[in-house]
Amino acid sequence: MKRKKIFWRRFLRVTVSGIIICSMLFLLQRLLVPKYSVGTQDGAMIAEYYDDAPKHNLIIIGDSEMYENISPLVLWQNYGINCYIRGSAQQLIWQSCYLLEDTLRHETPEAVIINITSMQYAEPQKESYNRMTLEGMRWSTSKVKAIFASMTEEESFWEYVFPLLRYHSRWNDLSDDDFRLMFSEEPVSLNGYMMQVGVKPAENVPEGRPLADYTFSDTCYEYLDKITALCKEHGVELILMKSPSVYPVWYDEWDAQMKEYAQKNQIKYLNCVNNDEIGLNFRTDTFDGGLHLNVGGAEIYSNFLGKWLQSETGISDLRDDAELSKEWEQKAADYDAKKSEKYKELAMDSDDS
Amino acid sequence: MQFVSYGFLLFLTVVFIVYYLVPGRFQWMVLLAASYVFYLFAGPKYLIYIVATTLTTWLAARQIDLLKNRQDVYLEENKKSLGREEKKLYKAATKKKQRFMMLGALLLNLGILAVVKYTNFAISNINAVIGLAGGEPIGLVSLVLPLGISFYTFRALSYLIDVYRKTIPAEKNVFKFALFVSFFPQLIQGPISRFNQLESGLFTPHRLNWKRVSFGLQRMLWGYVKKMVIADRIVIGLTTMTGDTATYTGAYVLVEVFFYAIQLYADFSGGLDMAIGAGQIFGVTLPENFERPFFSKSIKEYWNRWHITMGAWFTDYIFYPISVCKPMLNLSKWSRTHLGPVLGRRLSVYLSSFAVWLATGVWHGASWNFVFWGLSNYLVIMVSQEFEPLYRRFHQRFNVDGNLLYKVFQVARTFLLMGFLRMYDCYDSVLTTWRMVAGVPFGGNWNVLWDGSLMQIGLTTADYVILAAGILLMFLVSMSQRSGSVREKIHAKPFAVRFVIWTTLFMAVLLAGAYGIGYDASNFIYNQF
Amino acid sequence: MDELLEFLEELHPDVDYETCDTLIDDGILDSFDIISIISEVADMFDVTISAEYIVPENFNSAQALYDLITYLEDEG
Amino acid sequence: MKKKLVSLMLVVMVCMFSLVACGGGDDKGNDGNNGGGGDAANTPNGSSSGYTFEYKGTSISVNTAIEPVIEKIGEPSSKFEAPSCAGQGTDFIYTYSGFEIDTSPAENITNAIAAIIIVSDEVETPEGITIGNTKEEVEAAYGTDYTESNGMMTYAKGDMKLNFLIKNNVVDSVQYMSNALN
Repeated sequence: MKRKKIFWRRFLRVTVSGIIICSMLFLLQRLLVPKYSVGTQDGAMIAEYYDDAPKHNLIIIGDSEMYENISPLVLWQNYGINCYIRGSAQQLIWQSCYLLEDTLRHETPEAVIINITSMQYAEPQKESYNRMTLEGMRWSTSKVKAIFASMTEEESFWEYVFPLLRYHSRWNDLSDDDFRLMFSEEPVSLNGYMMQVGVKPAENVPEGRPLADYTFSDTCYEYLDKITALCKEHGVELILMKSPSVYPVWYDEWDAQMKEYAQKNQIKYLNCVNNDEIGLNFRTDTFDGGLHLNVGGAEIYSNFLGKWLQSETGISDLRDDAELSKEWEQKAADYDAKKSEKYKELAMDSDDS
Repeated sequence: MQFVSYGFLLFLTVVFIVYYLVPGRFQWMVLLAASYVFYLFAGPKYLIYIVATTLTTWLAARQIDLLKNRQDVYLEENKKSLGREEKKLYKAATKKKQRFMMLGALLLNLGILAVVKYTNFAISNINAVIGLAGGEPIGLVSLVLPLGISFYTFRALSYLIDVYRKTIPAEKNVFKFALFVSFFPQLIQGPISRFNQLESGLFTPHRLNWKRVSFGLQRMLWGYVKKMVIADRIVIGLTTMTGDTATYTGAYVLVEVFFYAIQLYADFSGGLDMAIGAGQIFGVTLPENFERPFFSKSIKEYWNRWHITMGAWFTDYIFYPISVCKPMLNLSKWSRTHLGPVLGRRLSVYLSSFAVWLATGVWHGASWNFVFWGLSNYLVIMVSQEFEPLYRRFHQRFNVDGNLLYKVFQVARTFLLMGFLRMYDCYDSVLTTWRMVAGVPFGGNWNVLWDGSLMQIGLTTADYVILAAGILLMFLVSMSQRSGSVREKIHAKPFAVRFVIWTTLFMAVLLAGAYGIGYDASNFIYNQF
Repeated sequence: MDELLEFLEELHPDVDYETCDTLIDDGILDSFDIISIISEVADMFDVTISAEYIVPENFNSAQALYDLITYLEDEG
Repeated sequence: MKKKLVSLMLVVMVCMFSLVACGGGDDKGNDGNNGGGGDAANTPNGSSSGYTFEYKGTSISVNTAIEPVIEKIGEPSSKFEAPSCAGQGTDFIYTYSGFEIDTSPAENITNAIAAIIIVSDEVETPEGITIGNTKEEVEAAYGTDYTESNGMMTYAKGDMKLNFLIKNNVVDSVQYMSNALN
């Protein structure tokens, strides 16, 4: 009898203290992880994707050359393409590959655009970029594989499983936002598009330095093969794309390799570097001197892209879908509001200076 | 595998589960397998060294034991027929063979240690001489230093010598002996335990005892607090200062003395807490290595309380044998008649202490810094030994014995003196150390202690607050320890209190620990020895 | 035995060697003292206490030490 | 008070004694010095010095801050700014006549020189090599201890590399590259 009592008392103690410790850890973790929506927004979009209904007929995967250069609203309004950009800063090709795998778990779009700028990187670049891409992903085998493919030497898998271990010393620079956004973050993008409104003309663009070897690494090709296979398997039209920019240099040798790859695998390759058909003016349409487009540039480019998609892939026009149309009406309003707000901020900033 | 790693925690959990699942008589095999897995993480190529040491010492000890048995049998059988002299002769012959065995294994293993640890030191010294003569220097060789070689070699040798001295019988099972040499909690940084201390813990079956396991975990947690919250944090400031000897002179060196004392103690004793705690989880009691060393009133006392198992090793296996060997006794006799009773009596002690400190210095590292460090310790101990009567008279005259203030003074004196000696460890050469230490009073920069300069060495206000709290906690724990086990005292408290204490410590490690990206998680300082 | 006690008292005048049996355990005798004792014993009794006999049990009390000396005398 | 003073003096005496004794060991100072050499063996010395470029009498090396260099050699003819994504620092490209300097953010240096690229024969390396020299001339100036792949001759030294891209047997590009920042 007494033994039983002691047992239950112990059991209760262990359970209760276990619950207390676990909930403390959970709360601490929610508090200490960085809130991308108010900080480095470039890390917020990967997670935001899951909040949008999985009815996209176009998925765009890539780095800032995607999420800052393409306006999904233009694609919808002018071409009826319901697209989402799964973009993150410095996204590497294996990350694109696993993001594609992850996306295909949720939906099967008609077409997928992959940015192939990342073909030049055979090694993980930086922990912070890895975090921005990987943390937003929902847990799945794709995420696990993506983590193992991406980790730099200093990183540990456990610190992805328990981000608290990674951000444990952030108590030193907590802000009100960390408390406010503990359980829900604010959306920052419009279908994965991050709007930029500044203007900084491209000037003095340097020529790229000559390289000894222009061949992309085998690792990158392996993942590109995987992407190709995934799309074939799911019956998705794959488009490799190089976004318009004047820097970093997209070497002709690189272009040739991609052309050859596309031809061999019978997929489409769209190189928009120095493409006069688009109608971009790099004195007015870029916010950072030619690396990325501002909203004006993005709208011009999106118009070109929509037209190209319609004629080259015959992607369907979904504007007949009442539900989608209604959603996009709301999104259009948000987009315009954001645009005017951003222009106002810009005007204030330039007044200050 | 470092104690401070996710891998180790996972490893420990797995070993723990397996250990208590298998039948008792297989438990030691689990530990042996685990220890070798642990060692494999450091690299398979290291394995050959520890296996070689294990096999040679085991074989030699076994032979010594067999020789003794044969002698016993022979003497028993021929009890009546042999005369006293004959017996003596037979014994001497056996002893000679045993000595041969012992010395053979001893020199072989010390040789391995010397080659892997000191080859480059020797080459660079030879090169210096060659350089003076204008010759072409010899290239350094890249030998890998096997993990914990200094520690396991010493453990194995203590066993060998103990068997030779008949203090302990030889272990028949080579695998059991292998476990003693490689037992993973003490592999990297000690303690340098003795076979008879571990025997019962390692080889008797253990049933799961929650109190023991939780005490072990608590001890480990405390070790993590010391290592991660205190040592790994303070080291950031320390390396900034010691890395730039041009800027950080004068008063800064005093700060370095203090920082390094804290860092080394927190790092080393923290690591030992983890080792001893991990041992306790498996029911193995490892010997203590520290006994509040910073409370010592003299250097001699300090060395009885700091790195205790190493000090005991040197005393038992170097100091005593040298002091009581025949030539030394003769020398002592001679000196007493020729040099007077005072010096005469001390001569042998001085000589053997010199050997001990030279060895201690060299053991700590292959560099002149450590040689000078060891000899400086020797010097200070001998000087204070000489002054002992003077001190005693002084104490009696002024009646300061038992005076609390005087005790504090003694403790502070020892702390500072040891702190300055330790600086050999922080600079890249002996001369730099002398220059830096001698420059303390002449820096003329005492203001850096309070004008905010200490905020520029990589530590923030938050770091200092954490450090202050951590050091205070360490101090309070030490104070409380003087009247018995702190864990027992906490254990006697109500559950809620215990829960708060241990959870707080856990959270302290988790949140205030200097680990992960952004912190240059320094290896345990004692790994390399 | 008396000779031995005399010497020990010279070493630490404040210790009662008749009763104390924790000379090592309580840290009354340190390694330097032990060496002094051994070299003195070597003179007095013509007995060499080699390193293997330097264990706490043999030095914890004057009696134990004396027993050791007698044992070694017989052996030798 | 007096007690303390006396004991203080005692301590000073002990310290002095040990110092004097150490000083006594100063005769062996040479040993100590050589010992320093022994230490240097543990932490290889002189690792940081790689090849340096020289312009207007100022030597420029990779892995160092750009600002003091500009102070000495003057503003570039043009400067290009390439911010990394997501506010992870900015790369700069400074163009001078004949060469360009690329910078990247490094651990302790905001703008560390990541590369120095010679693009025309207006300037040459301190060893006298520039665009248009032959491979043999490079070998004569830098020795034959280099690796070659795809026409790029690489001389590794310290924590940098000096690359000569050879096209049609003449130097097409000279690149001082930091190992850490590229």
